[in-house]
Amino acid sequence: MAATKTASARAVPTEADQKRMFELMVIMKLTDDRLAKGISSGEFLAIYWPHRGQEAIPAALGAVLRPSDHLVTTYRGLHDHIGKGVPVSAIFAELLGKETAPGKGKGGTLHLSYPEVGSMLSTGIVGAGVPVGVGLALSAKQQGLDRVTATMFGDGASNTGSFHESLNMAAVLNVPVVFVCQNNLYGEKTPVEETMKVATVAERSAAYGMPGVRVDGNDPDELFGVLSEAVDRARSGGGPSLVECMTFRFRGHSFGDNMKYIPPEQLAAAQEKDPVPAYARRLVDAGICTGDEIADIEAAATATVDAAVTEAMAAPAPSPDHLRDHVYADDRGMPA
Amino acid sequence: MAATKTASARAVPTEADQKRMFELMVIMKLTDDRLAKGISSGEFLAIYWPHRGQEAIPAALGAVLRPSDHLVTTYRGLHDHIGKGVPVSAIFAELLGKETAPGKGKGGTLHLSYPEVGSMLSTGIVGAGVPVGVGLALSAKQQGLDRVTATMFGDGASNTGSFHESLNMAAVLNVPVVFVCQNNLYGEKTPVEETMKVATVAERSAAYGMPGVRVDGNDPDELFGVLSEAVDRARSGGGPSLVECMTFRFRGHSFGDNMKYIPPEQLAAAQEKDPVPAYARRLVDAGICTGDEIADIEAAATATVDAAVTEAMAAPAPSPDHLRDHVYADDRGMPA
Amino acid sequence: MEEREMTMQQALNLALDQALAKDESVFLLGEDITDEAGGGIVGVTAGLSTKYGLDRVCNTPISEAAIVGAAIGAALDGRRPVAEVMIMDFIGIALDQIANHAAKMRFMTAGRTTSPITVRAAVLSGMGTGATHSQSLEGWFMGIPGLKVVMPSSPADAKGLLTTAIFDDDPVLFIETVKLLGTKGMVPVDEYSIPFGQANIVRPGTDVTIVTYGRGVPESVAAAAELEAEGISVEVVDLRTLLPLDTQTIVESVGRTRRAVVVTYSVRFGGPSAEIAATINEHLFGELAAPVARVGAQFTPIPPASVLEAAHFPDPQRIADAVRRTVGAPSTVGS
Amino acid sequence: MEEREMTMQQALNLALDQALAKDESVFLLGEDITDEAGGGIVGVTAGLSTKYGLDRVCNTPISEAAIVGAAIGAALDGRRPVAEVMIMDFIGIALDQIANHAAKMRFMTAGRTTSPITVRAAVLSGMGTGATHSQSLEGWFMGIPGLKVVMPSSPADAKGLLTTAIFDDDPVLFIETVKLLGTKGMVPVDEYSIPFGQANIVRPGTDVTIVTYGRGVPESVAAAAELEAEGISVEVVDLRTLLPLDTQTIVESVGRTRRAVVVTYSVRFGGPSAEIAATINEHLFGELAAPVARVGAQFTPIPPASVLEAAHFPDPQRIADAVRRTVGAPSTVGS
Ligand SMILES: Cc1ncc(C[n+]2csc(CCOP(=O)(O)OP(=O)(O)O)c2C)c(N)n1
Ligand SMILES: Cc1ncc(C[n+]2csc(CCOP(=O)(O)OP(=O)(O)O)c2C)c(N)n1
Ligand SMILES: [Mg+2]
Ligand SMILES: [Mg+2]
Repeated sequence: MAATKTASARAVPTEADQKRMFELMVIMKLTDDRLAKGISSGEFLAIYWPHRGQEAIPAALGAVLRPSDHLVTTYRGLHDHIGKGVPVSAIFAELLGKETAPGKGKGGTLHLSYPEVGSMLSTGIVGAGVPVGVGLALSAKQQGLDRVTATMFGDGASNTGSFHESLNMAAVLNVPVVFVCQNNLYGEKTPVEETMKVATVAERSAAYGMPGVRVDGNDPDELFGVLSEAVDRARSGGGPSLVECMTFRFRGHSFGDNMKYIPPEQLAAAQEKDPVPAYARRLVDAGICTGDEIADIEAAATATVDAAVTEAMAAPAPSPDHLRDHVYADDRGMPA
Repeated sequence: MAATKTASARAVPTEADQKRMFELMVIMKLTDDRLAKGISSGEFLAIYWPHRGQEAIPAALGAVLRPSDHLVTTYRGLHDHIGKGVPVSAIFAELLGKETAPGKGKGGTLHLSYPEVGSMLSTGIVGAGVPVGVGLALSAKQQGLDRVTATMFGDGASNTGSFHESLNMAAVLNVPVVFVCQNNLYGEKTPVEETMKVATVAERSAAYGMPGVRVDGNDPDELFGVLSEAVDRARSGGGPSLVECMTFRFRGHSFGDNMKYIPPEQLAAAQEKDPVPAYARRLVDAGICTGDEIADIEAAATATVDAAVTEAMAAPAPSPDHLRDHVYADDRGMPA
Repeated sequence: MEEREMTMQQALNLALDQALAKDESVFLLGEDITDEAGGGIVGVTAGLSTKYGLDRVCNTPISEAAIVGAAIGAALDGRRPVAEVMIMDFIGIALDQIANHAAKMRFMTAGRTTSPITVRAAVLSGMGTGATHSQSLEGWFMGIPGLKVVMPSSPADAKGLLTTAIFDDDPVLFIETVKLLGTKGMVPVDEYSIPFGQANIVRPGTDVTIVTYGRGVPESVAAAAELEAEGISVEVVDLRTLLPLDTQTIVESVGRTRRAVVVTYSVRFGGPSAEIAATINEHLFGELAAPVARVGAQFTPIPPASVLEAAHFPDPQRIADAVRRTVGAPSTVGS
Repeated sequence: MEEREMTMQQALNLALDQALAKDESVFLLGEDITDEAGGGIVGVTAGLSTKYGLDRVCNTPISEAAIVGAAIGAALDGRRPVAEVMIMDFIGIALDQIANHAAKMRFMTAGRTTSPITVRAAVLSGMGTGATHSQSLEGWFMGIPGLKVVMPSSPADAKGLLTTAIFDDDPVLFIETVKLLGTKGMVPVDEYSIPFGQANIVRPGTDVTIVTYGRGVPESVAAAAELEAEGISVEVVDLRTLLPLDTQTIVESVGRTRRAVVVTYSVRFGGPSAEIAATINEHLFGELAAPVARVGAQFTPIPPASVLEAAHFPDPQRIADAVRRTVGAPSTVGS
């Protein structure tokens, strides 16, 4: 089965890659923590779908992708955006609906895009981003660019017709895309076993004649190797592949989720494997970072997040006068 | 790979089954021949999607299914309806748009249904019948009936999102349905190799944790065994399965198709394997039918088709006064 | 009939409960609708899977096309499926099944097969959820022959109309407005149904008629109260169903007031208010004292930022302004 | 500009050819559109894959949602994809991508990303293909902010409008009427474009204005010719685009004739004629000599039997009758 295959010689992250991945993971974690704190306290009026627990995946992807590569993600994609290089300040501004946000208050958590760094789409429609990623990759292929598109989605999305049509089309058109499934074992409040009879999402790639592999989504180094292989395959004309990353949502589906449907022992076990502290320990044990360096990284990340919050909170709300902007390239003659 | 698995001990058709299958195949073939002749000569004003060459599949299914079982098929499903027991007279009336047709001139070739014998749906939307078959099977399961639903579709339909959502849902709900793919190597004028990178449709069943098998769609006896196994599995609570039957369209996509896109040698090779004469030869060689019996069956089928044509041609066209009937159970208060 | 005060959410839940209890051919199909999964994102199906079992309340994968397609298949076999499309913005994924199968089945088979499904869909307007999670798309369905479209505004209507929808022999799109789910009202406890195509005059008046439905009803009633103080008597007609459309009640009311304002939370241009206004003009040509006014959402996608969203959707002020303009308009037929 | 007589099918083919030649970011994506596959079911893309290669004319699996979704992705990257939905009845499968992604992209990202795709879809009305292969569904799209909707009636318009669609910076739904593909007309040979939102007065008249588009244009012109003999002078306005809607030309024309008949091949109830009629009434309240009449398809699915299909759709007779009623109607504002 494709999912159990292991690659010949996989890329290994350099120490610089590892530090970078850790830095990204910390910023992702603190961003989620800060949102949770701010919303609970009433400081923030915002909605979001927490990524806490899933940091290792986009951190590794962020280290593997080039700035020129493209990313497509979902409502649960703030960590993915950070991995691709979207400024944290842009994220807070977007979630708080400020005039300074990339979407100027018209996008929101579900729809953050930041093409300046290749974050091309977030969608709130499950599965609907997958064909868009195929089109981005098709464009690169048509232009002879060596650009790769990575498309993030969840386990539940792999049951949508959109997923099927897209993976099949990507395989047939042989476009440079990597389908990255963040399998967090739930779709909203329904466990994955209830929505698919196969053991892995990865093996679904076989239906398209495409390689598929499942990987531990808590291990940045392992992820780096597996994602590098898929990205290199795409970049070198080898076509699409599917990478399933096993992970967990520590804060449930959307913020405020009581998580009653999650067995406490399952949550506890997942938190045991919290990728952020685990990776800190690894870096220290491997002598790649000292405890002080870890603390510095965390301090720097805290400063980044605090600055982003301060900036976003200070920013003005959008003006209703601009409601009709950006509906069309030219609004003349369009209905009111 | 599921598709290459062969069953332990497969059901073998009785001589009665074999004769029945042959009779059905002949009626199917003559129905298509008569439509082709009538339309070419201008005698019939009708459109249809020829099934000529694909007779063995629904003939075997017809012998395997019970009258109480359900069938869902497509625009290319006249042979499927005949296999399920739809009167040939109803088919000609439907295609000629007569008042006596099951659809009274409101259905047409694309939409023939005949629930009296369990032919529940024909659809003109590729892939859209597949979830409907799942729902029919779900209904049987909810009612504790031992009824099976067989859903027919083509190779091209297996690329639709609807196919994916439906097979996955059928597997998860474990409903008594058999997905029967009539792989005739083309979707309209596009060869199957251009629309999927996998060698078989059957292996796609693995993505749903469902058995899948490919079978020679020209061999009624082989089909009988394979379809019996799938139908029995469904009936006994074993859940859904996918059966891919290899076949060919002798008359192209829709009647009038110039078939320029089909390599002559490919067509010739397929016609070499024409299932109807081949099965006649087998029945004679095996001593199951004499040449005279074969001739009698053909004569009887010709009589049936001729009678159906005569009846349909004599039938009145629908009256425009009935246009608004059957839009709602009760038309009162509805828009004009 | 005994009545009890309850929210629209409780009324919908009770209607489903009573339908499931009454007829074993009724079942629910959708995403996250079981109690294990929280009983629906806003609790409308809470308690039902526990009470009736997972065969009657089926949790599904994220597969809207297959959810509605499977509901249609079960309906072909005589079942009365209630399929849920969690949020109306996702209904495009199932539109082919609704428009090409459910709505046309009876016609295409001259009545041999029918598809009496109910598709429930929730509208999240006014909650900051943005362009793909806030739309009122009922306009797409109003023009589909064979379908019926329902959008209740009160707990009692919600219960009576959902009951009618489930047992109606034609496919019904039943739209639930999340903003109204917490609204309380007196609701008959026992099973009852409200016929489709019977608009409800929720507030009588003499100067002008507001024709609306769903969220437009409470907002228009609020506007009417405000206008009352100014001496403008506003009649508010709650359509309850868009298809069928109760032309008779609309024309009777506007015939009396000679002034009409149509209020929807769907877009104004190309939305449901167009058909309603066109119908009024066809029936009352030359008898109106002012042009039919239409108040609807601006012709923009829906922004999540609260100030922008407030500017996008109608509100009592905008409704009241439209009424004032209509009442102030010069009459072209003496009086 | 040099003109040549050609069919609408040839004009569409030429527009695609010239767009592909002019701009390498233009490409076609759809089912059976390559020459190997017959160059499209009605030949509109014939010759193009041979001329421009399979990278510019991509044959796809049967996957409408992915076809439009992939077009959107390529457009996000600055390409100008022309996606084909073979027959408009299948467009529901791609509606989520069109409505929730293509139309909203620019807005949701405040212009950072845009989706300048063209979606071509063919309408088969009047060809005996039945309920799921004959629908004019443009009404669904008229109410989608961010989208543009085009439906040409002549070879020259088809070429000019398709060119505009492909190079327009917003997503465009371009609807081709198969019944009109064989219509011949003089067409400028070189590249040219016709701006959206500019209706065309295809036939001047003084007594009544027929507002229509697509197949409604030739049928209305036929009715007008018949009425001419009776001394009724009919102006026929071809809208060309439904979104944007050329309200100015409509109001100017109906303002002159004081009588309007709106003709569509889409359903009359809940279809595009509702918005057009409502708009006319809003702008010309009190100035019309007769109620705005609407002629559309009956509110039934579309039957394949020729007698029934003929009864379902409008035709010159039914259009002429509506005009006669309108002209004969008593005027409520003296004259
Ligand atoms: C088409 C569609 N159906 C349903 C929903 C409601 N919904 C939002 S998230 C979600 C679960 C998605 O699960 P998964 O793909 O595993 O992603 P995760 O949320 O776990 O990251 C659902 C059902 C939606 N947004 N879009
Ligand atoms: C959703 C949809 N897309 C496209 C079409 C046009 N179309 C009709 S048949 C067909 C090919 C179907 O191929 P396959 O599934 O292999 O069935 P076959 O015709 O070969 O029996 C296509 C593309 C359609 N009817 N429905
Ligand atoms: Mg998940
Ligand atoms: Mg085929």
